[in-house]
Amino acid sequence: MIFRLCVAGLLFGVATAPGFSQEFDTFGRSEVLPEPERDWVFVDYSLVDVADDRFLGLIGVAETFPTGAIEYSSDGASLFVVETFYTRGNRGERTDTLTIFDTTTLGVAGEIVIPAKRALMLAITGTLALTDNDRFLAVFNLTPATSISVVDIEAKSFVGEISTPGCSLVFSAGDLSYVMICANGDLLAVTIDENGREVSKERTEQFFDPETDPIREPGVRYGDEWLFVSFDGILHSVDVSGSMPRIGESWSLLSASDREENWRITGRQPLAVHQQSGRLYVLARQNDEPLDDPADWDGTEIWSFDLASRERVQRLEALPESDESDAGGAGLGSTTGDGAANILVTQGDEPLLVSAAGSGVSVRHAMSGEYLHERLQNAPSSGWLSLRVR
Amino acid sequence: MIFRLCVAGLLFGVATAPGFSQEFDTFGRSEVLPEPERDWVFVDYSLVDVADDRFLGLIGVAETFPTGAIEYSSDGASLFVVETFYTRGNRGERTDTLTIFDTTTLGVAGEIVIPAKRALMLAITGTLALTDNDRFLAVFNLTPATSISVVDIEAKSFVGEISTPGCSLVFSAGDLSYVMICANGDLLAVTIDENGREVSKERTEQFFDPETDPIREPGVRYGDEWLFVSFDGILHSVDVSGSMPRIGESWSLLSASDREENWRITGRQPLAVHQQSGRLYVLARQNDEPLDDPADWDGTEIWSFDLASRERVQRLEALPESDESDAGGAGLGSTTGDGAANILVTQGDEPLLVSAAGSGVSVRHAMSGEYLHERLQNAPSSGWLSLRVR
Amino acid sequence: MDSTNWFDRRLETGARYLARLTSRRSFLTRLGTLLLGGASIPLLPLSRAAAQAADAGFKDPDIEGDAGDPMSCDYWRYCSIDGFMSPCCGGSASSCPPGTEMSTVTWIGTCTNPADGVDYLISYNDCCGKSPCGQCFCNNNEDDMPVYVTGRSNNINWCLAHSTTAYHSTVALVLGRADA
Amino acid sequence: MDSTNWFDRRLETGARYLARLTSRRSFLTRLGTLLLGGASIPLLPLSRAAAQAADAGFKDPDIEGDAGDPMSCDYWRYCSIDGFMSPCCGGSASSCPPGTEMSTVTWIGTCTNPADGVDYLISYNDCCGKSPCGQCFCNNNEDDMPVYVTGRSNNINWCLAHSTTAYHSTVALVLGRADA
Repeated sequence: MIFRLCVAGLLFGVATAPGFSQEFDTFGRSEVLPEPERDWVFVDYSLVDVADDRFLGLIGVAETFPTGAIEYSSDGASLFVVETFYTRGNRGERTDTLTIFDTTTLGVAGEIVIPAKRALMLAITGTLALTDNDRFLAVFNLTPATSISVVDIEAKSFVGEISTPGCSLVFSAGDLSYVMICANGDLLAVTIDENGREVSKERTEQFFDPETDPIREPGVRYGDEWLFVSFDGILHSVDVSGSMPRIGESWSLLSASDREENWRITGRQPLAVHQQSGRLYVLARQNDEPLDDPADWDGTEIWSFDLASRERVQRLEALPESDESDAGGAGLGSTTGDGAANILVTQGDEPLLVSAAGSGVSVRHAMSGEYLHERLQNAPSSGWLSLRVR
Repeated sequence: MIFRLCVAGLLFGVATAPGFSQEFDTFGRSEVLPEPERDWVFVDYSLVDVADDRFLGLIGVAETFPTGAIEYSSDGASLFVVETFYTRGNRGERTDTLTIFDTTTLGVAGEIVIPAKRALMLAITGTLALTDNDRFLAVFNLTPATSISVVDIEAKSFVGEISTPGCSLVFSAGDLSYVMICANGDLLAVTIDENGREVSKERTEQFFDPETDPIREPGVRYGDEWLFVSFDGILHSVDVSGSMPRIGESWSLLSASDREENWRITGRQPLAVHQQSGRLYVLARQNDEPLDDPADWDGTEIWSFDLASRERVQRLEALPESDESDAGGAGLGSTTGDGAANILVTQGDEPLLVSAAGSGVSVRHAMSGEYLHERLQNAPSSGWLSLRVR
Repeated sequence: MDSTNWFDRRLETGARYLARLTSRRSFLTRLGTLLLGGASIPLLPLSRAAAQAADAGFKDPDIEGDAGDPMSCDYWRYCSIDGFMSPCCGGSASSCPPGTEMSTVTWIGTCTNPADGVDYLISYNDCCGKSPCGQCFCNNNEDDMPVYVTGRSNNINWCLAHSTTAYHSTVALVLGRADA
Repeated sequence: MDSTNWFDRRLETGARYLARLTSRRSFLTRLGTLLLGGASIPLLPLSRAAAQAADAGFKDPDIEGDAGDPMSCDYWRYCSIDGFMSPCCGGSASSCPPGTEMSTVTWIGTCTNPADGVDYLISYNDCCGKSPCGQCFCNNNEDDMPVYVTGRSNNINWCLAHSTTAYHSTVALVLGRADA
């Protein structure tokens, strides 16, 4: 009490003293994010302006490492993350929520409790999917039975669970459907009605052969298509514009001579697409033997392809020259750390190519490959990359 | 279903096949801890047999870094930790508990909900205190008003809160009292009745002068005394055997020539006592200027004193010679990492001196200073040290 | 700590054991048909029932021994492990540390025992109910499959079927011969 | 993640900025009597009321400027900080990052502004309500006191008076001249 009065007195004393130049600060101010820009990228849960090398804020999730992807409504006004809680930290009663975040503060704006079944796993693509009309969000469940929980974003309520035996991960496929990947290489088309309730589940013909060459989890969207890369470097595509997924022609990202030189497609997040130009960016590295888990091996090069012509149009070193000393350094957990583990391309007329490895996040002009920032100074050193503005 | 049957069939098929030497494993076995030994030491929440270099188990706390000390009943049969939870990870409703752990599994055996006021801070000594008769456990609260919450261990219930204005941290002082450290350098004696309810609060004469030379938080018990070291290397003691704490004579751990050579007492956990021999172990290092926060500076030497004669009887290098290359390496967080941050001595006839730094945990025969293990292989590389058996 | 942070732990740990360079295809040709043959079969991972069947397994009293050091990431049973090795955490290669419970569902791999040159089916059960052990992280990915082949993926918290999904460590149970 | 894990973060962070070697005694002789003079006064840290008084503070339009880089641990205001610097986290030296709330209680230090050589009182308010920012950890301990001198200690989670005690980052507000 006396202490408080003393300090207050001190402050008022200062306030009236003339002749000094230092400005005094006001208490309690917090920043608010302006309108988002195309160059804003999430590195895990940290929002970074990769053009200006500026850390903008952290999503107010309780966990620090993303196990569920961040989903945005297409108008960019809502942000969703799935979270898991226990009444006693890691024991007690479990509650899973779809948490809605305010996009100007990245703070919690609301939550929808969903069945406590969300998949607890490392892969973060396909753990949740918002329909293209922003209305229904599906969460992938693994108990280990597989299913999806559908949430009505408009009504802010859980609609129901759809059992999806043998099929995992979930990707948006238009306004009222999702596709999932089945263990036997089929896709599962899940259709819902205008209230989010199950209408049908139908398997496609085989999308890939899991016995000879399985696809990797981190698919990327290109217009109406989802693109996946196989362990052996084959690009698979599926068009989801129709009522049933239409499987496209697959083709190899690796030429005969690439294969002779033992190039592999690698990285945690090996694919990125610039929608407007139809350019696909991929992470690649050389390794004598096929890799058991390509996700653990950073790409030492970033290749870009013209998706229309299937020609490789660019070939870049994954690490800036100034960082060669970092080669073999600390990677993200079990990654090799000698290249890039994650890549992303911002959209619009002047796309930026963002790549992340243990040693830092690099930013380049996507078209020229020229560096804008060899290493961001104000960003986490690595992490899963996702776009604030699609 | 079919899959399961197939695997089961496969297994039974194997089970009857003759002619191979590999033993098959049974499902579901978990280890149970035997009777504790004197050489068992907690490194943070990990229990390690430091004599045999064996990791024994982890306390089942939800958090991984200790913010509250571990308390044991003197019979070693009960283990207590204070925990803080939120209904939504780091948001929502807060619940603080005194959690009781089973000593054979280190798993949760029970909990007592206490006021959600426990001090959230780095210092871990003085955050909780069990009376010498094992009956009443006090938790230090900081909201920022200071108080203690008293829990009846026998009745497994919260008794009440005792306001302790101006005084912080809590140490056991017999069967029915605690001492606390006040900001002005006094001690506060808190006496409770046989039901754990407040009887009296009384301040002692000044224990130390916070204006000229404050004491550091991590006190150690030596018989009926608590020992604290000041920033300037003065050892302060207080005898808690009587109804009121009796302040002892203070003396300098640093000789005139030590002071000339700019030795300082440092480390996160700078003091340890072997009860039987009355030996005090301290961490020391040289630094030209007095240190703002000695906790951040590892001790480069371990000194031991005979508490009766106040003579320094031993002087050891804190880091094993084999680890000189680690000097200046990664310390525990903001510590310097060029020595030991924490020390502890096991009790009994053949005490071991345990020291922890960023580079690893070392174990020596406390009396000879001879290494038993220059670096434990099966222990966390560093952490707060506490005894399983007092 | 939120239990989902075990991923964090697995990632943040300093120890980095890289995937072996053996071909994943070998496993698939061996067991692929069995696991992936059916078109619309729910591919549940090894269930408790199946795991318990292992309890009935033949125990040869004249075992040649389990070659190698169970606290080393190179130990033969760990060819497809991804986690903290149980023997470093107060357990053994086949038992969980004190106070943790073995996951009833899991992923399985096939490893060659150098002692007899034979391939064995290994069940990598997670030990559940406590925070990550933090000792001896080991990430070998031989035969690891994407998560949509659920019972063949080590990138899943296999404590998912427990009342607490907190991941602590991992054991490697020898179930039987892979060629039987 | 349990909010108390912010300690963990502070400890685990790779960045290590060590305490400056200036004497802590200078501060104590300056402000010690005021803070520690009374025998049995509850030593509450700077309260909201006091902090808000700073809002009424005189603003000189002709400021010489705040010398240095607020994103550097060497920035003059940070002489007694212990945490993630707010400007690296989406805030500024005097404002919290988006979605976080400034702690109403705090610890105060005294730092010398190299621009005018004057000592200023600095309020190190924690920004509360989100997980640790993880950027630009800075641990300068000039004049830091043990936790029993509560209002002078930076080893406390000063979000403790908030509905959520989650620690995110720290600002350094200039309150006034220390010699006034």
